[in-house]
Amino acid sequence: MNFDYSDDQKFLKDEARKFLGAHCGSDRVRAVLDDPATAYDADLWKAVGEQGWRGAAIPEEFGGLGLGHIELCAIAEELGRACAPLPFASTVYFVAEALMLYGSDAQKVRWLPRIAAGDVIGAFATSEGAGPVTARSVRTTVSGGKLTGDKIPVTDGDVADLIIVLARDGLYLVEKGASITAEVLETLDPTRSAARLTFADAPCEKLGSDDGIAAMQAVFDRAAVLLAFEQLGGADRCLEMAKGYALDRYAFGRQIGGYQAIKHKLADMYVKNELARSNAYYGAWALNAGAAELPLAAATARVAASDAYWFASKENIQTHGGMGFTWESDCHLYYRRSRQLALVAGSPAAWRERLVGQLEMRNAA
Amino acid sequence: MNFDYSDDQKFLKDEARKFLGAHCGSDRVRAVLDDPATAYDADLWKAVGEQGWRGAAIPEEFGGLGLGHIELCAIAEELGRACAPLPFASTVYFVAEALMLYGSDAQKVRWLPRIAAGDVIGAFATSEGAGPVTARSVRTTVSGGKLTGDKIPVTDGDVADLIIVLARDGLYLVEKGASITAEVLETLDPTRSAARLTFADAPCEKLGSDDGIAAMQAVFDRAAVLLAFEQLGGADRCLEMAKGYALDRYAFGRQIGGYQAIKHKLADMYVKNELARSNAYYGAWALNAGAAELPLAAATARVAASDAYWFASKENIQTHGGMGFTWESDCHLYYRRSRQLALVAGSPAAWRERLVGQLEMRNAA
Amino acid sequence: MDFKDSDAEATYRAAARDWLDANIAEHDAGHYPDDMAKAKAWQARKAVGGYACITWPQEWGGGGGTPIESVIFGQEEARHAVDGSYFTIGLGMCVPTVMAYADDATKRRFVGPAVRGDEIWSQLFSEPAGGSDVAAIRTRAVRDGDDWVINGQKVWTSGAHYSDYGIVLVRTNPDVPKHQGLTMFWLDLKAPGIEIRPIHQMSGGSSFNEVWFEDVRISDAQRLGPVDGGWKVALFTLMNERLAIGTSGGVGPEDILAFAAQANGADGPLLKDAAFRQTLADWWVQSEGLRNTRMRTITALSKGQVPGPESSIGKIVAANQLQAIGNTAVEAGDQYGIISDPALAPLRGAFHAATMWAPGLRIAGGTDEILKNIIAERVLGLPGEIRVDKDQAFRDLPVGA
Amino acid sequence: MDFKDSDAEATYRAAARDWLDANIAEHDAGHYPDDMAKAKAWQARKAVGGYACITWPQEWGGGGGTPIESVIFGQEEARHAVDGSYFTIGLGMCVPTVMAYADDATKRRFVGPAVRGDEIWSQLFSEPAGGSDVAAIRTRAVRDGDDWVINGQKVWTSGAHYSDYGIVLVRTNPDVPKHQGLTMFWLDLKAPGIEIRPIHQMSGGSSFNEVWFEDVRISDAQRLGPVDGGWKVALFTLMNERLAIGTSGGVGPEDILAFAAQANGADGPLLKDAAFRQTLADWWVQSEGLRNTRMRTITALSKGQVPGPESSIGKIVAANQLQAIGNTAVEAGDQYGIISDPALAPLRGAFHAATMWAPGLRIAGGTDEILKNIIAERVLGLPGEIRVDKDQAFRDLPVGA
Repeated sequence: MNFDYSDDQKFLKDEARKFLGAHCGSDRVRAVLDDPATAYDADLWKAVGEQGWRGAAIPEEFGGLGLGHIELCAIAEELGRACAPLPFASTVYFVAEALMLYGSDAQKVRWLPRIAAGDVIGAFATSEGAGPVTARSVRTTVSGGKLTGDKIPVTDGDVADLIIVLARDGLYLVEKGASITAEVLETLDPTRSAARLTFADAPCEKLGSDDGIAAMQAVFDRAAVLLAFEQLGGADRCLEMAKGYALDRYAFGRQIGGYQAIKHKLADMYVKNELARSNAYYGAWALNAGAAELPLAAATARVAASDAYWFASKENIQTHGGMGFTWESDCHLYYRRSRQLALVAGSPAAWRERLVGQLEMRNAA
Repeated sequence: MNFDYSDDQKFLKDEARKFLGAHCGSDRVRAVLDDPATAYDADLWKAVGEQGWRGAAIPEEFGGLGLGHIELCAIAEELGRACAPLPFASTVYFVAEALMLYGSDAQKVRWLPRIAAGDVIGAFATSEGAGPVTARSVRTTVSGGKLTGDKIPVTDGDVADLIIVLARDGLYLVEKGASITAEVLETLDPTRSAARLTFADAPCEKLGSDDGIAAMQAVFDRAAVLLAFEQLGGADRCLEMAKGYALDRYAFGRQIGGYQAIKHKLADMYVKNELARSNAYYGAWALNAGAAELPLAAATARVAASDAYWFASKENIQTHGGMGFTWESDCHLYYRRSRQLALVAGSPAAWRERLVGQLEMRNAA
Repeated sequence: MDFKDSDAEATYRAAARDWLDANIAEHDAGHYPDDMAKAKAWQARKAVGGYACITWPQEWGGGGGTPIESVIFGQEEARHAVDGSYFTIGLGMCVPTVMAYADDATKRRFVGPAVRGDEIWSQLFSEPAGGSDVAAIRTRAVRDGDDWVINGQKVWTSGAHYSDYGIVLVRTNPDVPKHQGLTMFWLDLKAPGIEIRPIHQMSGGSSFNEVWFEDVRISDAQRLGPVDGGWKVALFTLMNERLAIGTSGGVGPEDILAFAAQANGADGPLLKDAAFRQTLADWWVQSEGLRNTRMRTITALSKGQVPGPESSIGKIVAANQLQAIGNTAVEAGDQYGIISDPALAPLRGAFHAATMWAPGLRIAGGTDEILKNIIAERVLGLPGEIRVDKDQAFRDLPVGA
Repeated sequence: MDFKDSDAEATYRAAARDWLDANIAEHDAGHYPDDMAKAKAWQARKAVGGYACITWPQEWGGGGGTPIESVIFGQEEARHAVDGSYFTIGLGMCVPTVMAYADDATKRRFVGPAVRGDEIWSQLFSEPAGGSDVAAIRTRAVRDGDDWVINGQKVWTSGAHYSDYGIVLVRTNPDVPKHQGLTMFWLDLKAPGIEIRPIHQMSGGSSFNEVWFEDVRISDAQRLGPVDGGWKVALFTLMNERLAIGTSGGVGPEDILAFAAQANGADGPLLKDAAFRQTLADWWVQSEGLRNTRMRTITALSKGQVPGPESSIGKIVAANQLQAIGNTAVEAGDQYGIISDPALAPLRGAFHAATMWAPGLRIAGGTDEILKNIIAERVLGLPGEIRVDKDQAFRDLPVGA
């Protein structure tokens, strides 16, 4: 038994941290934040591509590194920690995973190597408006190989080359093209791009089975584990920032970190982060091992990580006091990202509901 | 506008506190706690009767003092503070209120003076098992003037002279008698008595309309406000105990009340108690004024008071540390009572649900 | 427990209502949160009617009324969409300090124009190194003949960019313990050497400013209270702050109730979701609790009592609730919830704005943690924090990196 | 991240399982929480098999195994209903301290019988005046020739009423700061002058005791560590406490899940109530988080690392969850929820018992507040509390009323 990263994985993770430390300082995140015309950091995206991270979990036969999902989790943790302004999740956790799960050999051969090589940005388009995505909420249809519908929001939809779209009768691959209109959306996290995509008879290709909702959920389960590591990385960074400030800042002649209100706030953060880490590890095991426990483990990891990141990001601001409320402080980058990550694969409430549903199914079995 | 007790009411309240200070120390509460054969403190019940408190809100024409419900609220607050081991709530908040609300003149003339005089203990029997009381959960029936059913738990059911029973087609008055079997129940709060009552063709008399659930709820609304004051009194006493201990107890050479963890815990208690007090006052106004806002105000008061008392009673134990966990400490008397009061008119969750239902009705109107 | 006005109160309310009906119409009703000219005109009109600074003596331009009359007028005025927030700090905190500590000539010069809304005042206490620790002030004033020369920086100064005057707390003696070396002055915010820079908040806007002092010269006649006796003056100002605290603004239970009635849950409207209902009930209970607590405060005011630090509970509860309500509505949107565009987000983005603003509300005017300390110490009588800085000279105190 | 045993681990597990199957059957399986004789017999049998104190050297009666083997055996043993709680404190904390600080003769006398379950040990540190503040010990030991004479009172002593021996921390010098005047001894709990009185808990039972010392005479040979050097010995003991911390016992998410599937809500089974489901999910996430954190701890153990104060998180989370789960199930009963009679209450009253026991669990072995301090200071490196008692003589420290 070894419930930890292996030494090789730790090395990879350390290298990723060093790389992002050098290439993804908060100035880079802010550059995307401050410029509404910039969807992501293109230079960083290219540099990350050169590291091969996008293909970490893609088999070598499809152009990836074939390392496995634990390695991808390690990378995700560091990307989350750096608050990287990249379409990494859309491309790798959603689209590449969907292709590996449901793609025909031809589809895999066509797309996975290009994703691994960095030539393709992906997006996963499921929502059509406010509220959870359900069989009833999906109005997008396919007729004669053409897809028509209105998806909002689609994370990275404005910059995506390949969009996997949920229609009434399944998932479809749609390539960027003239039959798609993109409208960029104003969101709580401008460091990540989102768009409304309107498809008007867009040429498409079926991906997997006719049960689109089930397929979407299977992709979400996989993405949830990977997102949980991004959330965990972000939450850990918030704790680190809060701790640093609590040691540096003096009030009434003492470090504020010496006051129990701050000490216990940070202890609460630590507890939530450690529970989230442990649950994320279990999710990583389930994902990597292809275990039947994945849906329950993914829900557990996602709920824990969403809770930890929300708490850490908001109490990090509180620990910083007035300074934490300024634009110039990095605190709000993490607060914003915590909202983006908590919602991009469905809300925490929806995942809690799914978690209990899984327990019911397990007990009924 | 005067959103406070009047000077007369304050005087009454002060007198009640003095009286209970002299006649209802924790030794009296413990005497009931420690003796399973004792349902309530009979001497105190008699003494309280001599104060006329049971008739505070009963009109003079029916033998009461005719003071009003604000005065009864003031008394309730002190009874809660003293953790009084008495069938006061059952008799006064439930049964007398039900009679005043639904009784015929004959029923009022017959029973209210005897309640005010202290000759009668009442009980309000609605529950027939685990879970909220609903139209579906009631199986008790009346046929030919005889009531048959199984009520569990009935607070003070073992010592009641007059029981108001919820049957399928309304509320009924049932007098103590041979057709009723009482089995005393073991509960979380042995300072308050509860029983399972089995009615086998018990002679009964209809009270009010055929809509028993609506009538029960109307009684609960009135009782909820009065119970909120008992809860508030208990919660305030817990804060006082916690504060006293925090000032007396030293750890690491300092009063534990000087540590922020304790300071903020007690500040949180104070905030909850003050919100509960303000909401209880509003409920008292609605009850006393016969305002249409009563159902919403009662739900608001009850939820706030249940929350405040639970928090205060459990964190009072925590503040006391190991000492608070001993039988000899009074902390657990309040912890137990907080559970009894939170459930006796339906659970906090049920009241939250009712509160939102009231908001929906208000908005639909 | 009675919500009804007394006869005198009812008479006052009726008169106020009549006056408002007559004057609001003329004045141009409607919502104008960012129109200072209209706000000033309305304040001037109120002064004429005796409704500006209702509790102040008439000789100073006030209404000579009671606290409860002030509350009644406030309730009636709130039925119309007028914005008095430009004057809250000046009339609630600064000018009362001037009235208490300045000489007659100064009072005659400033009080009237402030009451009439002609001149707006700011309070300049906070500094980068002293947020919660207000007395940790480093801005220096050095005596030069009959003048003082000020250098340093203030921060979190609400409304400095549109204010005319301010009261400023500065350090005049760094060689004594920190509370003993402070002095209060009033000053002209247009004076040479003062630079006002807006602070860009994480929520996007700029309600607050940094104010920089570079060799700002003021007369000793502008001093409020004794040299090195400013802390007592500041406490007087801050005591008035508590009375000036209003509601949080932003979204509340009623807003999310209305939203939930039409928002999609997984299985019908969000309002039918039992989990949402439980949470909504708790918010309602909190909000009603605060509303009813204000009723109790007004009752105390009407009896001539001065509300104490109890009112600190309001902001703790309201700010945390604002953050929870904002975020709950955001999360209720599921994926869509991330969209903050007012054209697409519910209630024109108000829940999203609340999510971004609430972190500031939990800090401004006393953090959650400071307010709990105030309740614990001043209401409950628990021991104060151990003060390592009490007896040391200010210049010897440890400071952060 | 791998849950699979290594080959060596799998072999060990198979052997342990075979041994358990063979020996449990003979021993009399089944639940016997209050049968000390059976518990002792089982401990003796484990000692013969090399499964008592698996990580201890074989020369001291241990198994000479690895921490991971100890965990594996624990997992396998947990599949059978045996109760080792009588030995937890002795073998987890007291005897290791004896092994570290006593002379060879003493070790030879006591270690073997303890491993075999013949003799049970208690730890006597806590006092009425020193709960969280362990070092605030007032029980005095005064030197008398080759002996010491002990007077005072200990409290919260688990299992003292069935124990044979104990280690006791006493004050030998009140004239120096409090951590410097303590000394540790082992002693016979049957010695004259020792009186053991059970503490009646609010939950009804009596797991703990008060232990009174009246002129209890012990030999200086029973001293563990230097005179006035007992605090360092106590820290050694307490470090082992962390490793001995188990799960909370009591009810957990699985229990309330099973309960909710059949409990009445207002509108069908409680498990179908959306509000309950949200809360249940959070409990599940916490419990799984703790379970998986233990996996990480075991991994660290298996690599030869010593788990640090991180393990403090377990009790904070578990104790508060226990209180919440207990009370939620109680409240779910609505009026009926008050009934605690095991014949009527769900799960034979386990939720009610949890509600009454959890307040104690939040205090025993370090309160929530102390554990958060430990995390903040020892894990996160935040400053310690200001210690007014550090440099004062113990006898001059302020004490409560």
